[in-house]
Amino acid sequence: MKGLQTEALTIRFGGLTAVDGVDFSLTPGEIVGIIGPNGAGKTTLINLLAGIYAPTSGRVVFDGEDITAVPAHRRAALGIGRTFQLIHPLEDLTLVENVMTGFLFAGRRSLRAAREAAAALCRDLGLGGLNRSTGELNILETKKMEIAKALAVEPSVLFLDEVMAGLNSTETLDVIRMVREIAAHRNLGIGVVEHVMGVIKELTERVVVLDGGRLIAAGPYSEVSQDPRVVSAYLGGSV
Amino acid sequence: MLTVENVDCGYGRLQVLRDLSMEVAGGAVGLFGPNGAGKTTLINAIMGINRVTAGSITFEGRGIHNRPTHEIVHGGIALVPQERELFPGMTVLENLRIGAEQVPHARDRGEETLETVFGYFPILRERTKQLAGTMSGGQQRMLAVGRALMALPRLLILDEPSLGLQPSIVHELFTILGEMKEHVAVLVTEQNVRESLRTVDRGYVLENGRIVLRGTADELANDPEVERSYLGL
Amino acid sequence: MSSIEQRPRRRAPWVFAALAALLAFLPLVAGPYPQTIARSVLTYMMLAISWDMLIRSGQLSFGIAGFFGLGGYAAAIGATYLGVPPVLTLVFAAVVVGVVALLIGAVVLRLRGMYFAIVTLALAEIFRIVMHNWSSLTGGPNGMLLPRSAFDGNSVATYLMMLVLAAVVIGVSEWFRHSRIHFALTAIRDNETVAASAGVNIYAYLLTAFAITSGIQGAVGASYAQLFGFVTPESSFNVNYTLIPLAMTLLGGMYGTWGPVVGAVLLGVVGEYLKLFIPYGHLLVYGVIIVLVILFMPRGIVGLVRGHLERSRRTTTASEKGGAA
Amino acid sequence: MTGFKRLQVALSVAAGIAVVALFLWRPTAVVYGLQRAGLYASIALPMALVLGIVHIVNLAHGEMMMVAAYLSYAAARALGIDPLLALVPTTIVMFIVGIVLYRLTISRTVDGPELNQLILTFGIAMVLGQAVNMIATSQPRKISLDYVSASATVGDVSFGVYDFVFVALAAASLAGLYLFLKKTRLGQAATAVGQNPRGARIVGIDVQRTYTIVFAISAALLGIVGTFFMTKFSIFPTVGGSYTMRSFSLVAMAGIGNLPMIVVSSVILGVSEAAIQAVPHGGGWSPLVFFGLIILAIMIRSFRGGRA
Amino acid sequence: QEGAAEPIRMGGVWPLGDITGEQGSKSAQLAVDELNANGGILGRPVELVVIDSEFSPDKGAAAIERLATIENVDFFIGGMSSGVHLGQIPALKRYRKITMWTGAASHLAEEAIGPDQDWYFHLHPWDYNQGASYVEGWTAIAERYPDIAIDRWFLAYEEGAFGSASFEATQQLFSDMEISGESFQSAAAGGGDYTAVLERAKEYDPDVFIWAGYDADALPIMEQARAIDFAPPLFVGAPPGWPASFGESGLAEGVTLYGMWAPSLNSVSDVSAHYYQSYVSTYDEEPATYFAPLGYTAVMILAQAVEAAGSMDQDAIIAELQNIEYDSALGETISFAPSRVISNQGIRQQKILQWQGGEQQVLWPFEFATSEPEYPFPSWDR
Ligand SMILES: Nc1ncnc2c1ncn2[C@@H]1O[C@H](COP(=O)(O)OP(=O)(O)OP(=O)(O)O)[C@@H](O)[C@H]1O
Ligand SMILES: Nc1ncnc2c1ncn2[C@@H]1O[C@H](COP(=O)(O)OP(=O)(O)OP(=O)(O)O)[C@@H](O)[C@H]1O
Ligand SMILES: [Mg+2]
Ligand SMILES: [Mg+2]
Repeated sequence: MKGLQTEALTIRFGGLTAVDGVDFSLTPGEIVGIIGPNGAGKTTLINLLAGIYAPTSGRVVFDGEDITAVPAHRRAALGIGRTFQLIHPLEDLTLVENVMTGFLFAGRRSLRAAREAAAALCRDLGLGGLNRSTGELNILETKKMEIAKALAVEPSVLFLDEVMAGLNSTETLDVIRMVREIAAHRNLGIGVVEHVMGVIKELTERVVVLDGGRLIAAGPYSEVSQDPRVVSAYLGGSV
Repeated sequence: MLTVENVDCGYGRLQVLRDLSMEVAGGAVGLFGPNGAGKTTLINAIMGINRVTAGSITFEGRGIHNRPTHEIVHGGIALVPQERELFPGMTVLENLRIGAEQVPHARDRGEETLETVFGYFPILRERTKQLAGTMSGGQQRMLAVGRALMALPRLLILDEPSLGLQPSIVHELFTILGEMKEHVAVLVTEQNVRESLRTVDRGYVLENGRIVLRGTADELANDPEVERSYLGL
Repeated sequence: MSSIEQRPRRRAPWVFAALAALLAFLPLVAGPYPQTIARSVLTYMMLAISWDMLIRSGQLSFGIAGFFGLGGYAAAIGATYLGVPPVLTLVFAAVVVGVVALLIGAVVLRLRGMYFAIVTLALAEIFRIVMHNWSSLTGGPNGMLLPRSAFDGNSVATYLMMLVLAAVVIGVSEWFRHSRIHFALTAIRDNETVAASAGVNIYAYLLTAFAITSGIQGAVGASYAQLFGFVTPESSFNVNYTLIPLAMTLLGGMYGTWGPVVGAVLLGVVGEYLKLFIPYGHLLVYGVIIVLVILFMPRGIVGLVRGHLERSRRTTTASEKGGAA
Repeated sequence: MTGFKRLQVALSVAAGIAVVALFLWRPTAVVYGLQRAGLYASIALPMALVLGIVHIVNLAHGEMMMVAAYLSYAAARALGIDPLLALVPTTIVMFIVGIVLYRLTISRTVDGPELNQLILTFGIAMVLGQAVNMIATSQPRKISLDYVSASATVGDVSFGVYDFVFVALAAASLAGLYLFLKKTRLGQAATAVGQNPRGARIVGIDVQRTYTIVFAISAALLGIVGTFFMTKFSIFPTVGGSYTMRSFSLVAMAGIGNLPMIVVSSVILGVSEAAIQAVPHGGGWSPLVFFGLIILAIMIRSFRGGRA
Repeated sequence: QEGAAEPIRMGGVWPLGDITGEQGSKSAQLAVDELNANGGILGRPVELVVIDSEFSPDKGAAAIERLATIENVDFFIGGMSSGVHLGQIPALKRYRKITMWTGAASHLAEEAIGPDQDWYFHLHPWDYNQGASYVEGWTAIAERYPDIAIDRWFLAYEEGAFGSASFEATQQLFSDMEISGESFQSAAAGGGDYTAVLERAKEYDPDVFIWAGYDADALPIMEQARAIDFAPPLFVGAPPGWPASFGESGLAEGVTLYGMWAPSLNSVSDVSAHYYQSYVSTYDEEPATYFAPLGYTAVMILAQAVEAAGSMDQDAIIAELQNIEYDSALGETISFAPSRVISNQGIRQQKILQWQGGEQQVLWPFEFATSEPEYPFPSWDR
């Protein structure tokens, strides 16, 4: 079994069950939307898959192996990449060095090789000025750097947590194109979290909807967006 | 009410705003523009967070540029910052109360305003005892708006309020802003131009630290450039 | 690979290195007193560098004096009971202290920030108390004399010993700076979750850094015991061995080898000369200097210099561009 | 109840049981332990205030207390009054010293790297200590006071009672700080600033003024503590140093920002130290208990505090 | 020849931030000024160069190096604290200049110096000398005053090197008596609570209660003893110095102490009186500890030896020092003789004194006695 599966994945923080018995899967080559209200558990789900949190119960399986107990840094090496909703660039490193880290540690490349790979990757994503400090980047560049960092672990599954948030529509379209290309060229499974439904509609073949930590609906966006539960919990009257 | 005239502003050697002028006369005003255009810089300049190196900012006839932030807040401007900036270890109620408590003219009417805020955001009434830091992103955004309202501002500034909000709440928020602008002047920056144009009366488009376009909501909505850059999706 | 060529060339460190080397060898021709001062400066310098190496991961240690003192005791005990030859006690102490740090680090490296700082401080106290009370082994409060000291206390030889040790420490620090360790530690300092998601094994790197820096502190402690021929709980674990190196690093500039070097030379030499002019009360002036430097050079001396260099570099490249256009 | 709250309650209960057990074995150890806890807590509370709100580890904390003690000593000597009468002027002077120190030095480092404040206050500590040393020499000073050896006799044991002033002082400081932070506008502002200074200024709080006042309050509290300290202990220029580290340890043990827990921690430490000292030849190991318990408390919390 | 007018240079090392070092160095300067006023030594002026040891071994060692190589001094004097001295010994041994040391009591320092170092002169008694002198003193006192019982001892000692050494020495030396002891953390080391120790002592009910700590402990320990109503027949304090204005306290009366010097010696020693008066008139303060007169003594003893040798020849001066009889400000006549390890040990005795009427009076050695013992220690309700 290629890709990532979860079985009844659950995590509780104190009294709050942030992710509640979720069965989710992502296989290379597909782009899946993960949507749901604020606080539904989307980011937490990604953190569980990336190994940042250990689940209270349930399993995570990757390429057929149980990785529930595998720590985050080894999951990165295995090929699970992710971006962060609240972006924290490594601000004491330059743009290219930020991107290098994945090649260095997850990919275990030499310094030189990692730097070359990072430079090439940045070029692919249209990022210039490689030796700038991260404070000098604008939001679009920051978001692209975030994607580059996630790609630097050479993932087979990739999670993008609201990378389009805060971009205007031109920029958003630019990033959508980029994500498509990435998916096509690298045969990745990509999980996309976004609150902008235009993006979800454009980009994804399949959507899962979380609410209160539970998976309440799944299917193509066109179907899911008609689901009354989804409309009342999430979309409201706006779309 | 708020007039920004020929303002220069930046960070160290980087100049972001150049000779910028705009005004908020009342109602709701939108501020649009690509990333890094200087929207937040302008707002922070108004709030006294960024230093203005040239030009002037007046609010209700008084010069407020380079005044300390707390004075500006006391003077009747409240901000909902892009990063929310709540007090994570305080409860929802404490966060709201402190919004009024520190502003002399809002202090005595605190309980009254609280009811108004709860009216706009019923979820906050349900969660009064919850620590602000444990609320979800969208709830925190509502709390930040509520907290700003507690200061009884005559001008409310919101910096990208819809960022990261679920669609239904974005919609709701703009509906509320639409109601609010009847009593309070509103200045809002947004990437979600489509939603905001529903609510604002006038708008400015900012690029590279300069105003490149100004007009009523309708004028902007029909501008081909705006259409292309901001309404494509 | 034009983008790789863009990487700023690092010339400044070599200038510094040459300067430092010059300074380091100067006392050889200048006589025993400068050698003594230089030995002391080198001692603090190595402690400062080792502290800096750990703070590069964001972990603030208040335990320098603890590992320093432990190293001294390891040297004294090794020499007395196991017959370790004087110079080898440095290696012996480095290994013993490194292993102790490894064991302790395995537990306490869960902690961050102030909590880690306090625990390292408390550990230093505990080492002191144990050495103080374990009279049968350590001579208790009186301390112990070393059976014989390195090179029989020959000034030039011991000075060269310190110089070699310092060169090793600077070498290790530079290795930290220019290898993958640099990226690991910096990433950990900036954001651990991001670091882990890039594949950095946080725990392993922290443990490595903690053991190596503690080992260095142990070796320096051993060298100190060798220089003076004794250890006592009060002098070996003196809190000044924590605070002075820390002050030196912050004054010189953090996160690099040359900040601590500059800070140590500056404070060490200033401290020594000040008291010749102001015999009574020079420490007051010393304190004032620390305050003033922090107020007016918040990024330390190296930071200040680097800022200037960078600015001038920028203006020259800008004018070059302007000229080309 | 969160895990952390539960741990606190458990710790408090455990401390209570230990105290009772010790009381049955050696009643005076409990008395002295509590007295010492009062001393520890009353010195640590002002540090906790500054650490929790201004986020500064003030390495000059003990030296500030030392300066206050000398001020009261000098006043008492010069005017021939009881040192406790010097309480009011010393407290006022220390409040002003706090303002001046903050404005002149610390406020200028708030934008720099965090650790600069650490080294700045280290420099200040050095300056204060050396200045007092030059003015007053290193020779210890102490005014002999009758009431300091006030004693009570229960059954056939006599024990000193004066040190209960430290217990009272700790209780009063805690209550005062609690009321200040919860009930006054300034205190609320201080809490807010402590949590998020950027958020605080946009709700109309003058952040620098708040920092200044909090620092000055801490200094003023040290004025009070210092005065009582000098009635009981000899003072000399380095007398404060060990209390800086001790207070810092206590604050870390309690958890930053948790004022009531400081009192609990002080009781745990004070009583266990007294208990160890009550064992013949246990004295030499009592610092081990102090630091061992601190490590233990911090480690336990980190294991309970769990992930993330 | 020009050389005749060239000054004789003495290099002094003290912790100048500490009252002992500050006053020790000032007293040495006093002696130098006095010598120069009388035409110097061998007709040559005398110079004193003082460097701060900062109470730290490496600074102390650096001071020796500087004095030897840059300042080119002829003698080393000064000293306080065994820890610092241990650090200086390797440097001292490198230069082997005549050294007249006023501090460092630890036998470890003596071992570090080692045998056959004829250039090294140590004024301060070693820890075991002090212990032995107490035995001698107490035995003599008990003989002369049969009321005074000294059979049961309790020693409260600070847990650092100073107190522990006292305790061990006392245990060895008074081995035929009943001895108990308990350590405490000195206020100087961040402590200051003596209740546990005092309670233990009270239960033990000793004839002699001795506390070995620092000046900072002096008054608080008495106040706490009073609070628990512990008033042994002999209340002895053994700090190296006493706090300012201790004598003013009502609690001081009848406290016995060890020391080498007190202003009361002025009545039995002319040198002491002379020293005291010039110190007070020059510096407008009292010498607070015996390290002050020791500083003076170190200079004067060297001066006398050089004059006797008639030249600056090191061997000649050493020979003179080894045969010297110097009438010191401390009362005794100092001469040097081998101790356990070194060849030239000066003073071997501490004196037993007592606070009476706000002043330290000498009880023993009887030849310097300025007063009779007050016995037993008065109860606390005075
Ligand atoms: N470390 C944590 N401790 C306690 N509660 C947490 C923690 N992380 C997340 N939560 C809670 O878990 C719930 C899910 O949070 P999560 O961040 O996954 O939501 P989300 O779906 O990503 O929402 P958004 O769209 O606003 O980003 C929220 O109620 C949040 O407050
Ligand atoms: N603290 C800062 N220091 C230096 N430069 C800054 C700082 N904050 C912003 N800038 C720069 O100023 C410019 C304007 O940024 P600003 O945040 O005002 O843009 P914005 O229009 O609000 O964009 P966004 O949509 O990203 O919020 C950008 O180039 C940005 O990189
Ligand atoms: Mg999220
Ligand atoms: Mg912005």
